[in-house]
Amino acid sequence: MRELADEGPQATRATGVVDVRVGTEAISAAALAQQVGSRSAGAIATFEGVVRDHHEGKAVSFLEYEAYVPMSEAVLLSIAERACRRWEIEAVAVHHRLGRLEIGEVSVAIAVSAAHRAAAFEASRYVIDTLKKEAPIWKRETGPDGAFWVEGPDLIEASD
Amino acid sequence: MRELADEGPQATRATGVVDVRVGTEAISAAALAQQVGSRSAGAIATFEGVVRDHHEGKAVSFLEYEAYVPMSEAVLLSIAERACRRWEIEAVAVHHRLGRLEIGEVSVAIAVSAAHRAAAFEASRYVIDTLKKEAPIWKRETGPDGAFWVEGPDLIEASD
Amino acid sequence: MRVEVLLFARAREICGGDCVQLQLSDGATVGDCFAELVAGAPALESMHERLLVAVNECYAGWDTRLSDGDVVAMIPPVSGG
Amino acid sequence: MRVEVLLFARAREICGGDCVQLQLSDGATVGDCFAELVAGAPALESMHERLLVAVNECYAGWDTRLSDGDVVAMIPPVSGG
Repeated sequence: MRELADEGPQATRATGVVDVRVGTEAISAAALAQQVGSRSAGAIATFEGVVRDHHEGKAVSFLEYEAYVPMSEAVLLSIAERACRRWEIEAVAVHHRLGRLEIGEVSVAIAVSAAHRAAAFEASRYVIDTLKKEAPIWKRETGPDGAFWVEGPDLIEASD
Repeated sequence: MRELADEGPQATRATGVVDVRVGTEAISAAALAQQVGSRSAGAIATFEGVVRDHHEGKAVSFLEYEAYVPMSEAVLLSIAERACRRWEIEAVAVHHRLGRLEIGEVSVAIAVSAAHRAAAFEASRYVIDTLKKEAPIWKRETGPDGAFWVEGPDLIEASD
Repeated sequence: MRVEVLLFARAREICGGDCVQLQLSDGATVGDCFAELVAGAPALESMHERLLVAVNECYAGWDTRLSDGDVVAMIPPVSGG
Repeated sequence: MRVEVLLFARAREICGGDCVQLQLSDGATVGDCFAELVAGAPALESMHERLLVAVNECYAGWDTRLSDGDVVAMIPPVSGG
């Protein structure tokens, strides 16, 4: 867990990467939105990735996430720092959950605050898009047809 | 208040425009995110507009929002319905708050759920961008320099 | 015919109230309605260029013809969000 | 020299464990390390094309030279989010 600051919603200024975490605890964008708020932030954009009941036309019963934890936290921190350099944002926070997740549970949560909304939207989109490409995190999905590793666009039957 | 459905986060399917409201009660994207969730939604994007302590280089102490309430609810409903037609989204909800708002308080909240994240991001951006152009809602800002009506890009001194 | 005119934000401030009942001739347009308002609140004329109008909660043009019982709204540049 | 190899997701499943200690010759590369792994788990060869590798928590290439005590990770196509 990297908690790089600890400022509440009414703090004078929460800036930069305020929280990056990859772990098994439940997560929510609402909690992160509180962390990125500040007196000078006029816009807060959030994103939640949620376990859904289908993928590539197959029914899904639940997902299991695993990660190379320290590297995935370092990669998320790097992505969040890049977002801070590319856009005029105030603060960014990102959490990814691991372990077995049921339908409707949140697997990834992102919040970005900025003076203006365009930067908040673009940076939060950047963080999730880049996380999906770079973070060493994997999902295994289980449904009526069995268990599958999700490897990028491919589903590969799991044998254990 | 237009509540067009009343399905919780674990409901089988919350679809279309689930809630549009313009009023004085406190609002949050977190509450709307709960409303738009469903078993088939893999992505929830939210946006909050927050009262910030500056605008166009001027310090701001507080804002007062007023609206043509029934028309603004009709306009928001129309915008939300257009978003449903333009993107493959599952559900959308939008609230706008009225009255005096202090720094850090949420003036507008939007949540959009979709199977895939691109649609959720684009539709929520569309809703806030279009709301700002079309909804008959006005803000008056008060700061150390006095009170000003915000008319599009212009600040015009208030006389009352 | 009789119409109700709703005034918002700075237009409300200039007119000193949020609602006016006006008596207009048959066939009057939104523009005629505005002229009648300006007769009672001359300072409103300066907002003409910036105002949009709605009739019965829908955006309308200055040449829209009004009917008895219509609700006309004067809409200054919006600033919600 | 001795390196620690971390295995994730399907690579872990194929190798039957999440961590292997390997003894490599001085000057060995990540590719040599992979060949040594395949010697113990031949089915892993089929993943070669798909795998990325990290050395000490940073993405690296197959020709990266290893040092004693390095931690090498085999990274199947990622699917976080």
